[in-house]
Amino acid sequence: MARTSYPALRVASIALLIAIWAALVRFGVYRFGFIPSPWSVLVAAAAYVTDRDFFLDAASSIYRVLAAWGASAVIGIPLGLLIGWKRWFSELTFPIVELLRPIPPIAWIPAGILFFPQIELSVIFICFIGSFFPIVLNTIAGVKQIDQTYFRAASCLGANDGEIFRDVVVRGAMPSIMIGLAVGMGINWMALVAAEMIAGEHGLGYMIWESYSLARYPRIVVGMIVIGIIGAGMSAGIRFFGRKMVPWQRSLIAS
Amino acid sequence: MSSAGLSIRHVGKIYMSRQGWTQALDDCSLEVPGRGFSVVVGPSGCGKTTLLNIVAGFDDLTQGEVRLDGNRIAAPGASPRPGPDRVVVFQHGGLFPWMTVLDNVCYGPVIQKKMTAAHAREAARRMLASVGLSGIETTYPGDLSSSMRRRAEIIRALIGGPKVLLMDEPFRALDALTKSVLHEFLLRLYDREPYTIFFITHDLMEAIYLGDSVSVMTTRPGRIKQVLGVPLPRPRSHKMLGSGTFLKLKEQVTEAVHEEAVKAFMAGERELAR
Amino acid sequence: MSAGRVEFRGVTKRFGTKQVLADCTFEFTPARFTALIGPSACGKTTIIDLIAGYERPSSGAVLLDGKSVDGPGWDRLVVFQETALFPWKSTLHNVMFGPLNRHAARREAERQARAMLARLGLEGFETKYPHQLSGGMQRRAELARALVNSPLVMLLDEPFRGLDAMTRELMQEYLLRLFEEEPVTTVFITTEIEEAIFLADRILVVSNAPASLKRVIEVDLPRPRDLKMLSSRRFAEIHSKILDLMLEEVKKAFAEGAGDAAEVIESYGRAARSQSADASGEASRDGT
Amino acid sequence: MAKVADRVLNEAEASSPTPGPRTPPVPVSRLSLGLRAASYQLISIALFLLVWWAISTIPWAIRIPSPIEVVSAAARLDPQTFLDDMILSTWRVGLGFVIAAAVGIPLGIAIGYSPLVRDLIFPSVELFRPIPPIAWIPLAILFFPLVEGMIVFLTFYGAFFPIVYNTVAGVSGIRATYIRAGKSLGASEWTLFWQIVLPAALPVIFTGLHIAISVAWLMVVAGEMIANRGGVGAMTWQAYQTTQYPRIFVGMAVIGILGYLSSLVVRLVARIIVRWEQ
Repeated sequence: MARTSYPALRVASIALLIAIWAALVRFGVYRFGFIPSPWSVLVAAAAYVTDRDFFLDAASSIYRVLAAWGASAVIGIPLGLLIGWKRWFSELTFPIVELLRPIPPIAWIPAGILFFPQIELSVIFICFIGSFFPIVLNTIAGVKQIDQTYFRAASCLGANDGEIFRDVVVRGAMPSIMIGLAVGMGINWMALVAAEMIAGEHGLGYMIWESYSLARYPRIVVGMIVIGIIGAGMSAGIRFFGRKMVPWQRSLIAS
Repeated sequence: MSSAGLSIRHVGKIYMSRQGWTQALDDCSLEVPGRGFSVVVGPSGCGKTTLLNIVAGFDDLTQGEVRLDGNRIAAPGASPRPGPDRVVVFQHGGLFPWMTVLDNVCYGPVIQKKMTAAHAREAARRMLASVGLSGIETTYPGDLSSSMRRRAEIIRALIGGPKVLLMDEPFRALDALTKSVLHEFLLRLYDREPYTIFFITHDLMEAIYLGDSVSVMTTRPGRIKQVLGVPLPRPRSHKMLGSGTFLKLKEQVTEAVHEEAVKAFMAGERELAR
Repeated sequence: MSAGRVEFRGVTKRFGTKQVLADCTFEFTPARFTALIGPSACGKTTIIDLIAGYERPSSGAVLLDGKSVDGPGWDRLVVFQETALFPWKSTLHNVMFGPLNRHAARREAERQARAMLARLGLEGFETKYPHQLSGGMQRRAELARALVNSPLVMLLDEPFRGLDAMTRELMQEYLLRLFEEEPVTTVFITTEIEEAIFLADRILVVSNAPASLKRVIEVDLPRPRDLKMLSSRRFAEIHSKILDLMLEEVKKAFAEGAGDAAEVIESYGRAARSQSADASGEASRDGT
Repeated sequence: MAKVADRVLNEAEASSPTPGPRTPPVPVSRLSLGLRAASYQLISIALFLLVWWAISTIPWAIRIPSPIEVVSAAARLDPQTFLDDMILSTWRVGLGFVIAAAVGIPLGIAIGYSPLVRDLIFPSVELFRPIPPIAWIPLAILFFPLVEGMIVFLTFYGAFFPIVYNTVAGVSGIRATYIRAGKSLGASEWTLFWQIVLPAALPVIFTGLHIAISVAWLMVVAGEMIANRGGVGAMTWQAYQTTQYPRIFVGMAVIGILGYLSSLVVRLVARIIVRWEQ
């Protein structure tokens, strides 16, 4: 397939998108009249990012996401490694993982609020559920796909179980763990926005919902864009970190 | 009885699965004398690799026994463990992709606590240099050519001084030129210091060119059909590939193996047709 | 029987600034089996791509029966390195694909396809998908998919690579039999010297990148051939001649600074040198 | 089967030089292997229920109703409204998912196939990617006059991106040799597309559909909780609001089961259509 590319088109593409948005709103096609225009969003953005609330919201959202992500990594990675490595452990615990996995993190919102009387903890819990499963499942897959040759090579060079775990299981699963962490972060943001909308106080998701309630519509779009930018930044950070962690496999975490 | 070398006696192996039984090996006997180079050839799926896995301790046997330098290392019920006295060079390469070449080579000595990390590094560097592999110590295996990877893996296997080197079709899937480079490499190492080598392949030329003896295995259940001595002198050189002795031997081995190969091939097709 | 003559007239091929083929002039004679042999990644595959019409020469001309090749066509069919059977079609439908594209009647296409599969020993496998076949069967099915179109030229790009030595040997016998029954112009790429001699009438030894013709070697072993010939004196002579030529190539690559070639030189060089001196030298170095 | 084994063992007896104890292979039947796996699963689930129950009895742990309360709450539900909720949610997911597939697959194919379309459309699509679909809820409420439209839009939007991305990956990742082989064998552009490009991309497209259906369920739950107008998401949320806590868990279980079943359907369809893969 030809790998021709049209760089000018890419710029045009984004310009066109904004132009269509502006036109739809300007001429009020169908119900686009209710949607804020690009210009009003720009004005609202200028006001919001210089506001103290912006830093408060952003900081509390980032804090919640990082806490949940960290917790699910700390619990999920060892759990996944053990499930992938030891058959008896897998047979004992994996059915539970399978049982809970189909429940989307959003469905945990009422339960989360019930479990933890503090809003803060329940939001973090809901985010935790979001990233926990991708991390566990990718870690398991990572261990399972390690070629048996490496286990054999280690054992015939004299490694015991602990050393095999350290030098083969953990390191062999690392590329897949990194993917799990990246995917988990994405779902984390999704769960966060839902949890903050429904249950939160402060935070960017809450801000979006509050702007809706207070009919400050352009702010909704500002909030969406801010979430997008922070989320993309964090994903880039994880990819960077991932490349550092798996220097032997350069292209793996490219996307 | 307590002579040096690897001794495989009447080894049998039955696999069990949900479908039932498969007999992979049946009464397999083979002697690899100390510092000898023995090659086993046979069609794919004949159980060569099973035999090697039993010797290495990756698999257990259901009959017979395996002795190394007179000590029994595998017998039915006595579940063997892989150990640094029998190091394997793997079919698809067994260097850890997540470790640099130097860390790979040091891995055995460090893990066995034979040397300190610093010592091991020094020894590994020296060993790599002695075979013309200096300059790649901090490289990851994925960034090396396939020939360099194989050589580094052989060095990793040899650095701890194993009692026997087990080579499981190590040059499979390499192109002809790379293969002949590696043949010279292995022969030169062997000429310098003969190790006990148990080598498995399905490449007949390779078998004759490298080995002191070539054992032909039957198709499943695997059994040793014939053992042929290779009277070519050492050091070997690729000029010998055209010698009368070589050609004569090649004809003999080809004949013995071809029959088995056709049998295995037909069996394989029949199995697929079901 | 003169159809299927492929000519290269001063063909040069560049990808960007990298020259892959340099001034190639040779021809593939009708109904003859020609093997191309050379170091890996030396540009052999480009020669196939040019004949098949996937690439166009940067200068010079590739001619089929006097007409310039423009674009792929069923008169020049390729059997690829890794199998290119369509995994989503059954064996039969893979083989029928070509005839159907030429608007053959479905019945007729099926009849031809079944006959061709039978000829290659694949009766009973018509409804199987490629992944249900063994490696050797996949290669045969792919041969069938090409041969059913009765192409003027068969292009085989290391078709048996990755098969184990014994299956490979059997595949070579299959190919020989097919060729000897119905000779068509065949271009066969390989890195295995033995394979080239066993199969071909002529061997073109290709020099390292940029590829050009280094030497043509006529293989005068009689046909029909059999495995016994692999151990004949004549075979060994041709073998060592080609090996020497190829080593020369690798040496040249070394002079140009290619990394992997250094290894070849080194090991061959040392093998030739006195072993004892080498060994003692190493021993003293190890001792320190 | 047994006969072969006997023979083998007899021969082993006769020829083995080993003086040590020999353990003849213990036959493992299919049944006992199956039982073993099943028993582990049962133990696993029992363990889970036990821990759940234990937590529910500890006063200072998190507040959670016991499994028994949840089961009895499920039994006390009005079957008609319960069924209506399930059907409504499934309908919303299904509709959004089908629209997403109908739009996303052709778009993905166009982006993957033509560099022109790719450069014209893909940058804009990329721009939307980092914004979590849930953040669209307020705008969706503004835009759609009816709750129904808003929820279906959300499921559509959630399912859309995985479908587009995987279709693009599937189409642009086709091995070049398939295209080359097709061209050599005389395929027209039309044949090339329908008989080579599309089937080659199908497995990856189905991966996208599989991801999409679970995102669609996530979106429907979020939409229903906020809109509070019917569906299992709303039912779960109302259970919380009316402090009927055990019902929350009934709702979660139902969402889980429906989500699981619908992804099973996608997988089944995939197995029927992509029947050439193992």
